[in-house]
Parts: sequence; structure tokens; C-alpha cells
Amino acid sequence: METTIVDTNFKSEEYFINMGPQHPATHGVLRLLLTIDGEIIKKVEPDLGYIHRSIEKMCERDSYQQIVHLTDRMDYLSSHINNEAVCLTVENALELEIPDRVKVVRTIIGELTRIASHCLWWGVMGMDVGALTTYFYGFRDREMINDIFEETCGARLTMNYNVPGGLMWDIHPNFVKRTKDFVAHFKTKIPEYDRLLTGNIIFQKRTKGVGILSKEDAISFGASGPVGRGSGYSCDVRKHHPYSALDKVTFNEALQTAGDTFARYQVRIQEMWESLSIIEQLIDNIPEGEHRVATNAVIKLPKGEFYQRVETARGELGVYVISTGTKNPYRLKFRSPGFSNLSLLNHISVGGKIGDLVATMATLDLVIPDIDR
Amino acid sequence: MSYFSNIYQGIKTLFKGMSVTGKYFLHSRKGAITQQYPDNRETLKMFDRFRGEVIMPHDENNEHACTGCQKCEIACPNGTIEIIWDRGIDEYSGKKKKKIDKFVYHLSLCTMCGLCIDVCPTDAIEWGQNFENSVYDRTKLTRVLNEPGSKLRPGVED
Amino acid sequence: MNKALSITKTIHDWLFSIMPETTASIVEMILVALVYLGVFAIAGLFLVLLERRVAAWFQLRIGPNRVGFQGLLQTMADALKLVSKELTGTDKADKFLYNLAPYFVIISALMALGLIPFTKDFQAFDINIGIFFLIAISSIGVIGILLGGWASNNKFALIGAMRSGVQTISYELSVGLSLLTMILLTGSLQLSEIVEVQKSGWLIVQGHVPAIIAFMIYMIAGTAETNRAPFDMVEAESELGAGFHTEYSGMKFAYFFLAEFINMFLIAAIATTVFFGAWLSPFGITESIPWLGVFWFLAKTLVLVFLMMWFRWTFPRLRVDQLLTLEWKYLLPMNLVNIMIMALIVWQKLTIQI
Amino acid sequence: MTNEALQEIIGSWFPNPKLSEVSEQAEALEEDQGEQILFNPSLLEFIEEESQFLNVLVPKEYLHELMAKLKSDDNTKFDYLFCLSGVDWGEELGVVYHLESTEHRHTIVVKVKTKDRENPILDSVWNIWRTAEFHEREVFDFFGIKFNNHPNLKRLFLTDEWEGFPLRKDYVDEINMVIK
Repeated sequence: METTIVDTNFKSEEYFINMGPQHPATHGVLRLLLTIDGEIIKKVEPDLGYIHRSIEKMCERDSYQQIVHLTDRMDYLSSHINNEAVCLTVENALELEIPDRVKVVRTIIGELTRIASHCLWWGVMGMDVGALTTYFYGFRDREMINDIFEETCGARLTMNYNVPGGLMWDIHPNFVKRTKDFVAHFKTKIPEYDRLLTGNIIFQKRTKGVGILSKEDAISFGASGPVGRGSGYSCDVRKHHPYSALDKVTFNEALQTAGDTFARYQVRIQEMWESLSIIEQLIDNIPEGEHRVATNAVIKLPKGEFYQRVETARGELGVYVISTGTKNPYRLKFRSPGFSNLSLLNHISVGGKIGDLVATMATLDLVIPDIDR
Repeated sequence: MSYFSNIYQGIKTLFKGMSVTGKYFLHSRKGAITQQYPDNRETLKMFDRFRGEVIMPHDENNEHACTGCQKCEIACPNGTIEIIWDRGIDEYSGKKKKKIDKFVYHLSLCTMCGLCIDVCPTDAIEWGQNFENSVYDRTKLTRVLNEPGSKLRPGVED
Repeated sequence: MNKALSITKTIHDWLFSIMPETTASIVEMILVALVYLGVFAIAGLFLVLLERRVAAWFQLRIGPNRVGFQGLLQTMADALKLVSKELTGTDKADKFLYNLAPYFVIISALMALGLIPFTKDFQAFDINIGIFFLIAISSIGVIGILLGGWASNNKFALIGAMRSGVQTISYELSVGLSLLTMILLTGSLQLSEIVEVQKSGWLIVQGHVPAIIAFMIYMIAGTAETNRAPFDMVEAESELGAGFHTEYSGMKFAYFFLAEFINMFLIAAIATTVFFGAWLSPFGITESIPWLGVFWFLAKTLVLVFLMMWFRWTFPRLRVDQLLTLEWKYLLPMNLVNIMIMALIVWQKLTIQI
Repeated sequence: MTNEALQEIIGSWFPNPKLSEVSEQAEALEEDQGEQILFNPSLLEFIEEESQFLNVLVPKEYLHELMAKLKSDDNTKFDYLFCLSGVDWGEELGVVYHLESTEHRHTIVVKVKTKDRENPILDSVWNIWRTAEFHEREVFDFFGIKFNNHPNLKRLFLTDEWEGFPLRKDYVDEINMVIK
């Protein structure tokens, strides 16, 4: 529904509202300082740092094995991919030859993580626009993935399954069967998601044409992941800089050109299909072999700088390590996707209503620990 | 005319959504995914790799496999493990050897990363599947893992 | 007349036999008020429980099932908890209005309840302008919401209250007009007469197509009137936290909460009375047992209540401008056309009579 | 585009003004010592060792000019700033920019350093890449590097009254920092 703004002689005043740090729509402790004129948003100013733990500083004193478990606590919804990023950095720096089995298992679990994250996002997206039931349907499917993780990795959220050199354990004997079961189950559920929410007229009215981000702005703001791809900006790190076993699989990069909230929504739904297809391509032929190559007990990276880019569920995660040849990194920077994605919130939500802001924020899929690090 | 077709299409999508929730409503009896904890305590079994807490298994002779090498203490990112050790005469070999006095484990600091268990050369510590770790007194979270009077299992070398 | 219902008559006769007429009337009024308060509380609590269970079943959960048999006492326990809770409020709130607001909401709901014909003769107040009175009374509730939101000195509450104002004013029209469409069929505003007309077929059957359209509009507008999802702009928990009752706690919050559920019940009860023949049984199968009317009335009402719950747990929330678009661009024009059609049908005697 | 080609193009934008002078000296030296000595023909310093990308070290006064050109030039077109990190190199503070071109898909790393630890000032690049606005605030927050022309340079994560810049190597906080 297009809205027309009529100029009147009525005088209106802007006022401030504190959205958060405890607010249902900010999904954590994000504080937004809104300047509002009636219902219309004039300015959004994020205030960060409520759960900043200075992971980058902690990394400077930890060994490379220990750093891995800290990354679990950044973007906790794609913890496996975060772990993988650090491990890949270390492995590339050491020029370790990683067995194919490890690569394939990492990719499968990474894609499962992506689906789990998108399931949660889908549920929360529905909840943010007011359909509470979606939350539970999303969680039902996410639980199945979590069970797979728990059986193989021992934890549901902060998995820490990767170690530099491979995986902490080999996969559980049930892993393949459970994953296949899940893929079969989930294939029947995504159409249901579409029937319940995607097609819904109210949902479409709420999301179409809201929070429009142009392609140029997306690149300039450093948007990545589904946020960038919703604007037609091909930014899938898995395509452009494939890592692990992603160069062996074929998949389409989910792209939409509209750049609005609904486009970002569709990108994520499409990504779930693509992830399912990646898993299906790999799950039947996990190569036999070692699950881990031996590394020194104390890992020392050669002197130099190393950068690794991976695609988490939220976008591009970069790990930038400056090493001086000691057992600790000299400087370690995480380029977190959520941080860049948050920076464009003000740009795309000004002029909308409070409801639009909530819907827009839901499709940015912010995870606050990822932004605060 | 599109005014009316819009209304018709819109209502159709609404009914589609209602059919999804309606289906689950009708199957709600067997469809519920809730676990009725703690009623299901007997049947609730965690996966064997589940990381609940670090435990040190003892055999029937009250012997464990910890040689006190402190590798876990070094590997731990949070200072969760403290090993208080001593040098004593090993009664089997008769040599002077490091042996643990107390293996202190601060559950409250533990992030369940598994690095200690990963590095342990003698598999002296492993994951316990207990997840009911809440206590009323914080000091109860500091545990001594080796049982009183326990000693190193003969033949375990690092 | 059935035994169960003749009790009221017995009490009435007994009261008038032992005291003067004025006193007896007053005592009787108090008694009726007490009975309705009881009905109000029980119905409110039961509806809260029902909502929670129904929501759970939609959402693959079990719902409250620990307190009492199958969780029947859950809401009682909740009410007890709320009664015992501290009443907090903001420092700079307008204390008088802040405390007054919940009573507006609850009294308007309670007054409207008195008009509902639960079964033949089981109706506290059969006023001849029944429907009009109901609409008038039920819109008083919004004053409470506006007051509560404004007086609690909280910006979120204020936004919620303002949304509520704009929403209720708009949707009042649709509720009124869709009921008016049906009044064309009955020719009377009095609820007992509306029921009487339906002895030759429920109005939704008598009025066929326009009646069905009127019913749909009424249900949409009624859901909006009660501020329930998908029209819960007023609370909109993902946008405003808790909306107008952000600053209310304890029993004052419970008043708002109960009133919301009673309002839902009222909207469904009015729909039952006007569209579905109130306490009349389908095809008159239990006409010989009048007290079964209560059963039929409640059954029909609960089906409609369930329908509203189904809406709530399925649909996303509309945005505030879309809410108004829906009303002014879709419901209202359709409603006006619908009235014309209904008038034509009544004039040409095209109604279906059984 | 290969790193060599990039190096040639970018280097040619900032020719060393003293090049002719220097090369004469070099020739003289070469004749003296009999071996070839390479002088940097550009003001920029290119490093390829110890990193998988081409590194450019730029003097801070040319930073903004270089960055604007890197984005606008058709041959380079670095339109995606994917990482902006502050680094404390001990004596120097600096910022590392990781740039990628979404069209040519090549990557470059630009480094800028300043020796002034008390009041380090660099140019802001937020009007070239909007993402820099937040990232520069983060760098200011943790390293204390001030950025010229930044629209909203204030603490991002930490409170306004926080003292010191935590990610600097010389930051001490005896209460909250656990040092192993």
C-alpha cells in the first residue's frame, strides 16, 4: 500500500525514543535511539557495546587453539562457521594439507548451521511482524539440526568442533542418517513456511517496498550475505572465494534485485533450498580418511599477515591475523557481517514507520554478540 | 476490477495460512514437540558426546589415570583447571614421580570448549553427561575431581 | 419454564415478600451485579486459559497443564499472583487518571455483558435499544486505553494509546454498519426481538449473501475493536514493548488483560446473537428444553472466539497505516454497498425463511 | 588484474618527485659498487611478502587522494571496503584497509601509519565508502585514532567517559584484564 504524505499546517514535534537495550525487536542488547515524528522515523542511531567482551583483545593473549572457542561466542548462530574461519586461517598460514573428509564434514555442518540460523531467523521474522506461531515452527526444525550437532559435536550452540588441523572428533555413526532424515523432513517444511508466511497478504504488504537498499549503497555500506544479495549484489564468498569443499559442489547464489525487506526474506528462503542441495551433494560420499592432521602442541604462525573470508549465515566474516611468529597473534581482527549490516539501518529505515523499522531490522538478521564482539 | 481480485487473492492467502495452523491444531495431540522436563527425567538420555561437565573416572580400586602433567591446565583458556601436585615415590616403580594432590575444576568458569580433554595424553578426564548443574551456593561449583585417597593407576605413563 | 431458570423467579418472589419494594429491588440489583461479576471473572479466567491452550496447540506445544487437572486452575493461580503483586507506576504519572483508566475498560466490558441473552429470559437488561447500547458502551473502553497510555507518562504507552484511538474510531464504523445491515432484517434493536425473528431461520441464513459479507466485515472489525492480533497495534509487543499497559502492574494490569478477553467474548456473543440465532438450537432440535439454550449460546460463541484465536495465532500484524487503509478503502465502501443490497433484499422480500 | 599490473597503475599515480635526483645518485652508487640498487619510483611502498594480497603503504597525507582514486579509477574500481582494522604496531599506530573490486574481483590492502601516539590524526574515508563511518568509530574507540572530516566521531562501544584505548598494546587495566 503506497502511502501519501500530505503537507498540512499542523505543527508536529520530533521526539526521542529509546528502543532497547531491552526490547523484543532488537534481539538482544542493542539500543537504538530513535528520533520520531509521530510514527515516522527520522533518525536511527545505534548505541552498541552492551555486551562487548573485547574478544579481539582476548585473542592477543590466547593461543590459536583457544581462539577458536572464543569465536563461538561471536555470532552464536553460526558458531561452526566462525570456528572454521579461524581454523582455515591457521591452516593456510601453516600450509597444512587438510584431508578431504574434514573439508566435506566441515562444509556439511556449515550448511546445516546456515539452515539452523535461517530457521531461527524465519521464526523471529514472523514474530517481529506479529505472527507468533512461526517462531515455534522454525524452532521445531532447528531442534532437529541441533540434535545432529549435539550428537556429533557434543554441544548445541557453542560447538567448538573445529580445531586447527581438522575436527575434534570423527563424525558420529548416526550423523549421515540423521542428516538425511532432516533433509527429507525439511523439504516438506519450506513449502509450509511459504504457505504460512511468504504468501500471506498481510506479510507481503508489510515487507514489500519497505527498507529499500540499492545495489550501490549495499556495496558502499559493505553489506554482505543475504542483505547484499537482496539488493542484487553478488557477494557470496562461497562462490567467489570458495573454501573447504565448496569448490566441489554446484549451487546457485540466491539473488534478488528488489532490495527491499521482502527480497531479503526471499533470499534467505532460497538459501535454505541451496544449502539443502549442497548437503545432498556431499552427504552420500563423505570420503574416508583421517579426521585430523597432527599439529604441534604449540602452534606458531609464521611472521606475516593472513586474511580468511568465509560466508556465515549473516554474511561475510573476515579473520585478519597479524602474526609476529609467536604463539599468540599480534593483532586479530574479526570483520563481522552484522556490524556492517547494522551501519546501514539508519540509511534504509528513515521515512518508514515504527513497524517498518522492526520488519527491516528483522531481515538484517542482527546478532548482537556478533556486532559487539 | 483489480480492486475485487485483490481482495479475493488476499483472502485466499489468509485461508492458506490458516490451513497450515489448523492442520497442526488438529494434530496437536501427537504433534507436540515439548519435553515435559523434569517429568521425563528417567527417559531423558543425553547423547554420549554431550558436554555437561568434566569428570575424572575412577575404577573400582579408586584409581585414576591423571599423571599430573598439567597439559590440560595450560590448554584451558579460562583457568578452569588447577592442579595441585607434589612429588612422591611411586610405589610400583619406586621412582620419584609427579603425582596429583588435588585436581581442582571450577565449573563456573568452564566454557565447555573441550580443549583439556583433547590434549589429555592419558584420557584421565572426560565429558560427563550431567547437565543439572545449578546449585544454591557458588562455592559448590568448585570441585575436586580426584576422589579422596585415590591414586594413579599403575602402568599409566605420559 | 425450566426448574433451573425458575430459581430466579423464586428468589424474586421471596425477596419481594420479605421487604418493601424499593429495598427488594436494590437487593435484587446487587445480587444480579454479583452474579455477573462472578460470570465475568470466571469467563475471563476461562478464556485466558482457553487462549493459552489453543495457542499451544497451534504451536506444537502442550500449554499449561500443571496446576489442577489439565491446568484448569492455572489462571486462578495467575490471578492470585497478580493480586498479591506490588502496584508500581511511574513517578511523573498523572496518578488519578492512571488509576482510573483500568476501571473504564473493565466497567464498559461489564456493562455490555449485562445485555447478552444467554438463554430465554436469562438476560439482565433487555433494553429496547439493545444493539445501539452495546456499541455505545463498548466504545467507552477506548477512553480507558487512551487515559492509561497518556497518564502513565511513557512514550511507548502514548504511541500505543494514540494508535488505539485511531483504530477504534475507524473500526467502530464498520462494526456499527455491519450490525445495521442486520437490523434491516429484524426491524428492531432489542436483542430479545432479534432472537425472536430468528425463529424462522438464523439471520445469516435469512439474509444469505449480504449477511455473510456483513458477518465477515463484523468479524474483522470486531477483532480490530478488541485490539487483538492481527490488529494489535495497541500492544504490538515487537514494536512497543507492551503498548498502553507498559507501566501497569499487578491487578491493574490484570483488569486490562481480563477486559481484553471479555471484549473478545462480547464481540463473539453479539455475533452469535445477531447472526447465529443466539440461544436457538439449530433446526429447533432442543426447543423443548429451554436451559439448553445456554449450551447453544456458549457453543456458538466459543466457536467464534476460537475463530478469533485462530486469526491471532496465524496472521502477522498490520502496520498502522495499512490498518486504516483496510478500514477506509475496503471495509467501509463494501459495507455501504452491502447495506444497499440488504435493503433491496428486504424490500423485494428475497430473504430465505424456513 | 594481476598484482604487478595493479602495482604499476597505482604507483604511477604518485610519482616520487625526487626520482630524477635519486636515480642519479643510484646510478652513481651502482657504478661505485657494481650492483643494481632499486629505488622506489613512487611515493607508495608496495609489499608482497608476508601476505596473500598486494600491500600498499601510503604516507598519511596522500591517503584520501589515493583512496578516492582507487575507487573511481576504471582500472582499479575498488568499490568494496570489506575490512577496516586499526593496528598498533608498537611505535606506530595505523589503519589497514582491505579493498576489493566487485567488478574486477581483485583485492588490495592499503596501510597507513602515523608515529604520533598522543594525537594521531588520519583522514576519514567515510565519504568514499559509507561503511567506513562505523568502522572508523570503532578504530577511534579502541585505538584513539582521530579521523578528519568524520561526521560523528565519538565512542561507539565504550562509554564516553572511558579512559584510554583498550586495543593499544600499552593499555593497562589491572582490574579487568587477565594476563596469562
